[in-house]
This record gives sequence, structure tokens and C-alpha cells, in this order.
Amino acid sequence: MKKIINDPATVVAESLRGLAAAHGDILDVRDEPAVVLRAGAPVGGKVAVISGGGSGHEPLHGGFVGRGMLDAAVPGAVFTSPTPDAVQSAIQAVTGDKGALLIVKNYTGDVLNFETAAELAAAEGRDVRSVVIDDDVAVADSTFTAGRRGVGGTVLLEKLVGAAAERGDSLDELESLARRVVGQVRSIGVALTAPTVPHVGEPSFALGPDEIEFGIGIHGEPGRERMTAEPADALVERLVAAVVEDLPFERGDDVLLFTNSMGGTPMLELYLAHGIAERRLAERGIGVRRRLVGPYITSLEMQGISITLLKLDDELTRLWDDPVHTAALRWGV
Amino acid sequence: MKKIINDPATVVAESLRGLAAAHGDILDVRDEPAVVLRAGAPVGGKVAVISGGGSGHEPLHGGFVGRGMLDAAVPGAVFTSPTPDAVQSAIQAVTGDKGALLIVKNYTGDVLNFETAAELAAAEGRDVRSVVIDDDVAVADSTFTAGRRGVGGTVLLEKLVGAAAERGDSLDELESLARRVVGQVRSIGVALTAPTVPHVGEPSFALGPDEIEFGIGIHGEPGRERMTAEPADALVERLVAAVVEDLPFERGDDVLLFTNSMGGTPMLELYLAHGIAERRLAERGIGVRRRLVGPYITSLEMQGISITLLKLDDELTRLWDDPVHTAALRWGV
Amino acid sequence: MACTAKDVAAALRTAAEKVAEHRVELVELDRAIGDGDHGENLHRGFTAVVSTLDQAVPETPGAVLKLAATTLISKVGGAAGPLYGTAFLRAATALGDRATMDGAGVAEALRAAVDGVRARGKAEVGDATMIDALEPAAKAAADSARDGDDVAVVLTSAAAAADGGAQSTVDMVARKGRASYLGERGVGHLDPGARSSALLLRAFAEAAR
Amino acid sequence: MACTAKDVAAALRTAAEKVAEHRVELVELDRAIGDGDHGENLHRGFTAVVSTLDQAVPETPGAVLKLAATTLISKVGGAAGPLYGTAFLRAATALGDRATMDGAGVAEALRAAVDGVRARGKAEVGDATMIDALEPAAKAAADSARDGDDVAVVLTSAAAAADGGAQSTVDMVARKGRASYLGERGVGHLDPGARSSALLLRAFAEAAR
Ligand SMILES: Nc1ncnc2c1ncn2[C@@H]1O[C@H](COP(=O)(O)OP(=O)(O)O)[C@@H](O)[C@H]1O
Ligand SMILES: Nc1ncnc2c1ncn2[C@@H]1O[C@H](COP(=O)(O)OP(=O)(O)O)[C@@H](O)[C@H]1O
Ligand SMILES: [Mg+2]
Ligand SMILES: [Mg+2]
Ligand SMILES: [Mg+2]
Ligand SMILES: [Mg+2]
Repeated sequence: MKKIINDPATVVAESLRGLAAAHGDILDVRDEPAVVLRAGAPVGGKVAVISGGGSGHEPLHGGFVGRGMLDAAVPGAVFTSPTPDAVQSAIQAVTGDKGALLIVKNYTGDVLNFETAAELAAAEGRDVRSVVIDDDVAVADSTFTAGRRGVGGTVLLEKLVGAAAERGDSLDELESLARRVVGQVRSIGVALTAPTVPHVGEPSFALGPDEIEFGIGIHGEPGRERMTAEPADALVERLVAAVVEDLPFERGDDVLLFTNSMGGTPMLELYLAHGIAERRLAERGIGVRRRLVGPYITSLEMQGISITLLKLDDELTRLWDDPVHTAALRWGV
Repeated sequence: MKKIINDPATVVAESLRGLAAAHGDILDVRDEPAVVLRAGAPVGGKVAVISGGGSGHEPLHGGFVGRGMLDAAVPGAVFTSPTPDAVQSAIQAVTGDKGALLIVKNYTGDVLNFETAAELAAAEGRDVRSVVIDDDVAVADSTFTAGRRGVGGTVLLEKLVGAAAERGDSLDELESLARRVVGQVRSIGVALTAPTVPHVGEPSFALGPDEIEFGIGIHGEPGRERMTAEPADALVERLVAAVVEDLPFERGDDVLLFTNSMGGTPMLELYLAHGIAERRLAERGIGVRRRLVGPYITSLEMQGISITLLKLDDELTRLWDDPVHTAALRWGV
Repeated sequence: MACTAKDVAAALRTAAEKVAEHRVELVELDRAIGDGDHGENLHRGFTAVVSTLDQAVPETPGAVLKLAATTLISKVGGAAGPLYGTAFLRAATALGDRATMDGAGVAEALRAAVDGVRARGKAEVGDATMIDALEPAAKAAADSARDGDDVAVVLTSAAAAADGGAQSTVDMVARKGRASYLGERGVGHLDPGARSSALLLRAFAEAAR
Repeated sequence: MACTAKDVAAALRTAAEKVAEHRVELVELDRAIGDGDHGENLHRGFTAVVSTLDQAVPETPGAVLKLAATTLISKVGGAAGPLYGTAFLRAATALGDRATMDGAGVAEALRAAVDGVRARGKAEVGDATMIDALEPAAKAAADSARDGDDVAVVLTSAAAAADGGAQSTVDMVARKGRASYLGERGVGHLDPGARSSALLLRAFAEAAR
């Protein structure tokens, strides 16, 4: 394993120091437990929006802290959900009178740790709600399993809820907005190579020179099937079809198309894939009204992409267009 | 080789289609020859700023087309300078009364092809000047060689010159600004892995499991030396020292620090490296006043980073802060 | 012979050693069907438990277990952190402020721990999780305690049952945890959490001897 | 026997075949000390030259070479595009509108071509570039033409000299082109542009026989 690190045990803390140094105007980083806080938080008159999860998915979540998006991010160890005390410390630091909404990706660890933190916060008399995002169509949805994973849709959810919080929506309104977004966003990913977790030192899985993992998770967890690599046209059609058929998205729908790099995919390939996805959707009569293309929810150096579709209406489009000023997403400011 | 492509011969054209689809509000893409043009160009009352070079370095240059930066980008085949007719077609499409400035990275191919295009444009009666950027300290600078390569400094140069063009500076002013920037920006890079050019199908060079290439170029050309991997603290100090000693940057200098990912490096590691660079500069009494962290000039999926330092003054700081609205850099709008 | 707070603390130290020894194995098991952090997470957690115990050992077995629980909750993260945290917390609650714990006490604490994990994670036997090791362990402990066995024997019975239970996950299709994403492809793999549960019980049994 | 526009066109087709055959070799040579595109670039360029010639063959050798030059300039890119483009353009200019080209004409055209590349790229013999193949080739062609040799013999002499010249780059420290970044580390490698120059001359010689 070759990595630009000093020690696997201190990777996250050291990386957060760099994030703080680079974006001191937007955010503050606190240590032990590690949390990333919006500069000047708690911001009066708004619900605090908080998310977090294992590290290794940067810019998620710390890169989305700032005006119009998150008030705090709670980074765990690499690919490991953060502990309740860290979540609690973020809640305490940024929550004002209007309460806090926790955006939780649907992984057993995230759900359990955020749940515990929310209970602790409630015991302190705070109004804290959680919304769980589970947009990954690669995984069968069933109450008898851990359920679907939270993946690309998380980025969109954080932007939309963050914008609504910024304009002063109440916790009730935010919670129902968040549930609505969760109901109409779907994603799927594919991996060409595996990520290498620093403390493991070896790739998370082995893929042959012609193999890809279709339906990959963002922690290098396996997905639907291992298959032979295929040309971009066929692969992107496979991704688009899986997402479109799931909700389903239908002729006449307006959507936001998010073409995400898993970290190690060249932008040249990412835009190529995005172009194909646009055409496949146009052929289906689905109108792409907004788009996001880039590495926004990654799995370390993993090569691969994911496609996320969100059904848009005027309200969501407005919230998407609203100003945002974070390390990784910025417009209107 | 696993890549999200259809055919090595059409990679660039297909990727540009995706870029156009994603950013139709900012730019237009034309085919044969391929050029990326600022939407609405030529923009009245300003000098056209044009750059280009081989593809595979995305977001450079197409991702920097837009308000406050480039009027046109000319993408060649992967790692291959574009041809003069492509450059000429970009010049014709975006140049108004105030002429055009070409920003050329110092590679034999880029210099020769842009030179030819500039001659052709001059023959058409246009006022076109070129500025060559050669900021890579890894290479010995000598008039008896091809000279230093243009690398990370190119991104900063395009931003600063683009901002000055936007506010209406004349071609003379832009040319001298550009030369001033070239005089006070320096970079160096390191690779942990090699990029794979689509038509080659194999990594551009072979690195052992513990080897890194110090002083790498952005086309996977070798640099100063092949060495054993070392902890981030030592590696970043080595990069910072090489850059600082070259200009030299001195105690009391104000600088912009640009920590760039070569494409495949996780953001977790990139920010970690950035944090170390900030501290090493602080120890030297060099004041980091602005920073840019991310994958902005890449070498396909190559893992590695580069460090660029630009000496700032009030004028350059103002130009850096000026609004920019491109696919890859955006603020103030 | 019943065991004291000191004995419980010693058992936790043994557990920490066992986790350290098997860190790589647990990472590898998790890498195969999950995300490869289980060994690292537990190692971080139990190292912290030992540091805490180095400062001061609380007075009762229950208090020691509670300290371990809060330390694990705040250091482990992932799914295993809250689950093992809950297990230790429930065991502590079951023991209350008793000064010592005999074989029956161990069985009682283990039952409470396992029920806590079940309530928390909503997994049942057959879902290919730590429950497949813990549930048979709790049953075996109860049987052994009913026979009047002492702490060491109760724990040894529990550990043996946990080993068998863990092994049974190899043939299962996981329905909880990260391995559930794999469906049929997860068959043939030992669940890392089941393995770590068996290792912890083994460590406690060894310490009790 | 002097050659016509048709013969020049045929020679360019042979050159295109040669480049196609050696595409991978040229890519590999460039990958070792440069950026791995030389074979791909030339292949793209000469394929385009053949397509252009498929549409219509101009009337004079000079006009054919000029068409090749502009096609190469607009299709090859990189360093090789403008350099080979210049070479063919200067050769075309040297030939003017002569209807045929004899051995002396070949030597004259080659001299002009090589001087053009030198002017454009500012490389001299010993810098480890295509100049190391082209300069001896031009000299050998001049000697051969002075002896009254015909086109085929002049080109064969040039090609042989180019081979030797290209081979000499193996021991050089490159001072121009991408290989110059390597310094001493570039020693031991054949320059891809020198190799392609030798291949082109070899193709022309074969076509002339
Ligand atoms: N719902 C659950 N109930 C019981 N145990 C579970 C549950 N989900 C996961 N586990 C256990 O946790 C183990 C994984 O722990 P760990 O790797 O530390 O967490 P994560 O899955 O968050 O990376 C699994 O092997 C399994 O035994
Ligand atoms: N200044 C120069 N003068 C003469 N030949 C040169 C010069 N620079 C490069 N070359 C030739 O060009 C070849 C490389 O061509 P190519 O790989 O197509 O372009 P690039 O270096 O832009 O990738 C080198 O092997 C060398 O022979
Ligand atoms: Mg985990
Ligand atoms: Mg090239
Ligand atoms: Mg795990
Ligand atoms: Mg080359």
C-alpha cells in the first residue's frame, strides 16, 4: 500500500487539520471527538442540519459544511460510523432553539450510533429528529435485512434540506421535506477497482483485470453481481435502467442527474459517462433539469461511478438552486 | 485496462459531449476540430483568453471555461497537444476587437502548435500573443533543453489572467500580468501510481510497491528521481522545500498554496498533505493567504499530488478573489 | 469461587489481548463480506478499555462492565460499537451493585447482554451475526449455571457454544449487517462479529480459570 | 527513373502501412522516455493522409507532399505533428511545381525538410531527437545523388544512414523533447521520433524500388 499518510491511526485527524487550514472561513474543526462545525454556528433562527458517517467518502460530509448545507459533520474512522458521543458533541455545538435534523445513511452502525446520540440529546431537552436515507437500488429492500444503503442521494438530500433550513423552515417542515426527498431519489454504483483502507493495507476486494462489481457500496461492500467489464454505453445503460426502473422514473418526469465519481475515476471518463446517461434519459422522455458531475461521495481511491436520479418539482428545483457555500459545493455566493 | 469508455479513438469527443450536456449554461462544445467555447463568446470589450493542450488533465482546460477565466479551451487527444487548426478555430470563435492571449504550457508540442496557430491568426490580422508557462521545478531549466514543463501554475495563471481580462484589461496589460505570474509561481509533483492512456492500454510506467516518482510530470513523464515511499510528513516537506528553494520564496512572503490531486488520490490524503504543507510554510515564516485544494490539473487516474506556490501581492489577491464561474472553479457568482 | 471487580477487570485485559492477537483475522473476515474494519474497531475499543482500567478499577463487577460499555460505545463506532456497548451495559445493569459474581451471575449477565443486542440490532439466530454466537452461549451458560457450575465452567461452556454458533454462520445467508448486501454470495464466510463474540467469551473463560 | 506525383502518393501509402505495423513499437519507445503517444499520433496522421489521397491525388510531387504536410499538421498534434508537417512542407516548397523528381530532387527535398525541422525544433545532432536520424539521412542522400544515383538508391542510402543515426540516440542524453526531462535516466533508450524517421525513409525506399 502506498498512501500519502503518516500513520493509519491518525489519518482522519490529520486530514481534518488540512481541511480546517484550507477552509477556515467556512468551518471549524474540533478534536476528540472529531467534529466539523459551520463557522459561527449555532446560526440563529434556523434548524441545525447534521450528518456524518465513516471517513473515506470525502468530500462527504465535511466538505458540505457551510451556508445552505450542513451545520455540522461527524466523521468516524475510515469506513466506520462515528460514536454517539461525537454525534452528541456536534449536536450540542450547533443546535439552537429550532432543534436539529440528523441525516443518517442507512447502515447498521450509523443508525445505531446516531440513534443513541439522538436519545442522549432528547434527554437534554433538545428537539432532535433523524431521517434515514436508503437510496441504493443495488440492495434488495426488505424489513428482514439491513435494508438499502445510503449512497449518492445523501449529497442531494443534504443540499436540499440545508437550503430549506437556511430559509428558516421548521423542524417539522424539514423532516417532511427530507422524507419526501428520500422517497424520490435512487442510486446505483459500479466499481472497476477496490479501495484500500489505510489500517488494512490491502485492497478491500480482488477484481480480475476484466471484472467489475456492479452495485458496489461506498465502503467497497459487494453489490448485485460481479461481471465482465463492458463498453461505457452498455454499462451506463445498465446503471440508468436499474435506477429508472426502481422508483420508477417515468416519461415526462423532471429529474436531477448526479453522475458521481467514486474517487479514482478520471474526469475524462466521468463526463463521458454523464453524456451517455443524459442521452439514455432523453430517449426515455425523462427531462434532465439539473445536474451534478464530480467526485462528491467517494470510496477512497476506488475507480468507479454512481448514478443518482432525483425527481424534481418546482420546490426542490428552487432549493437546489439556492445559494450554497461549502468546501465542495458552491454557488450563488 | 478497465476504463469507462467505448473506444480509445473517441474518448475525448465523447467526454466533451458529456461536458457540454452538464454545463450548457457555461459553455458550448464544437466538434472537428474539438473546441470548448464560453457561452456567448466573443464577449464584447474584453481580450479573449485561450488555453489548451492534450486531454487527460481534466478539469484543465475545459473545466475552466467561463466568466472570469477562459474564453476557449482547445483539447487535444489524450496527452497530445492539439493541432494548429483547432487552436485557430478557437481563436476565430472567441476573439473580438481587443485580441487574444494564448496560455501555453511549455511542452515542445504545445509550443509549436500554438505558435503556428498564432502565426495563422496574425496573418488574418488578429492581435494574438502567447505566454508560455514553465513552473515545474523538477526539471532543470536550460536553454539547451526543452526547458521546464507547465504544470499546476497553469491553473492559477488562467484564473488571474481571466479575471484581469474580465475587468477589461488590454492585451498589453494581460501579457505583462501573465509574464509576472509566470515569474513568481513554482510547482512540483510526485506520483504513487502511473496513469493509463486509453490507446496504450497499460500504465505509462512501472512503479514497485514501495516506489514513488518524485518530480513527475502531468503526462506520466518521469521526473527527478525514483525513490522509496516515505511518510507524508517527509514527502510533503520534500515537495515544499523543492518549491520554496527554487524561486526562492522567503520569510515574510505572502503566497497562494495550491495542493493538487493528480486524479486518483483520495481527498482524505490530499487534505492531509495540504495541512502539512501549511505548517511547513508557517515554520518558514511564509504566509499562506489563499489556498486551492482539489483535483484541478490531473493525469488521468494517477495517484499523487503536486504543490504549487504563487507569490501574492494585493493586485494578484484581488484578481484571485474576483468572481469566477466555470465548471470546476466557481465563486462570487 | 465467585469473581470480584478485579477479576472482571483482569478478564477484560485478557479480552483486549485476545482481540489484539486476532485483529488481522477479524479484519480479514470483515474484508471478505463487509468493509474490513471489525478487527481495527474492536482493537481500538479494547485498547481504550485497558487504558481506562489502568487509571482506576471501579468497585463492583457491574461498575467495571459499565465502564467498559461506555468506553466501547465512545471508541468503537460502526455496528459493533453500539452492539457490544449495549451488551456490556445490560450485563452491568443485570448485576446491579453486587460485590461479586458467581456462575449464576455470569449466566444472568450474559442473558441480559444477549437480549440487549437482540433488541438493539433486531437480529435473530440464523441471520449470520454475533447473535449466532451469543444466543447459544447464553443458553449454555444458563444450563451450566443450573448445574451449579462455577464462573470458570459456566464461561467455558458458553465459549464452546459460541464457537459452534459462530461456525454455523459459515453456511448462512446473512440477513443483517453489511454481509446482508451479499445475499447468496455471503455463504461460505464466517461472520466477523460472531467470531469476535466467541473470542471474547474464550478470553473471559481463560481469565476465569 | 524519376518519380511522379502518383509514385509519391504510393510512397506515402507504404509509409502509412509501415507506421501501422510499428504503431505499438513507437508507443512503447515513447512510453519508456516520453508520454506514449508517438505511434498513435503518427498512425492517426498517416491514416488521414491515405484518406485524403483516396479522394484525389494532386498533380505534382510537390503538391502531394504539401497535401501530406497540411494533413499531418491538422491530425498529428504533439511535437511530431508540427515537426513532420514542417518537413513535408519544406520538401514540397523545395520541389516547387516540377512534374517529376529524380535522385537529386529527393536529396534536395530531404535537405530542405531536415533544415525545416532543425529551424522549427531547434535541435541539433546529438540531442537525441529525430534530427539524429534525419541529418545523416540528408547527408547520405546528397552523397548518393552526387554519384548520380536514382531515386531508389538515394532513398536506400538515406534510410540506411537514418537507421544508424536513430540507433546512435540510444547512448545519448536527450536535450530536446520530452525525453530531456529524464537526464541521464534516458540513456539506453532509442528515441521514438528518430525511429519513426528511419521507418518513414525505409518505407519511401521500399516504395521506390
Ligand atoms: N443488526 C445486527 N445485529 C447483530 N449483530 C450485527 C448487526 N449488524 C451487524 N452485526 C454484527 O456486527 C459485525 C460487524 O461489525 P463492524 O465491522 O465493527 O461494523 P460495520 O458493519 O459497521 O463495519 C457483523 O459481523 C455482525 O456480527
Ligand atoms: N525540439 C525538437 N526537435 C526535433 N525533434 C523533436 C523535438 N522535440 C521532440 N522531438 C521529436 O518528437 C518525438 C516525440 O514525438 P511525439 O511523441 O509525437 O510528441 P510529444 O513529445 O509531444 O508527445 C521525439 O521522440 C523526438 O524525436
Ligand atoms: Mg464499518
Ligand atoms: Mg504527447
Ligand atoms: Mg465492518
Ligand atoms: Mg509522445
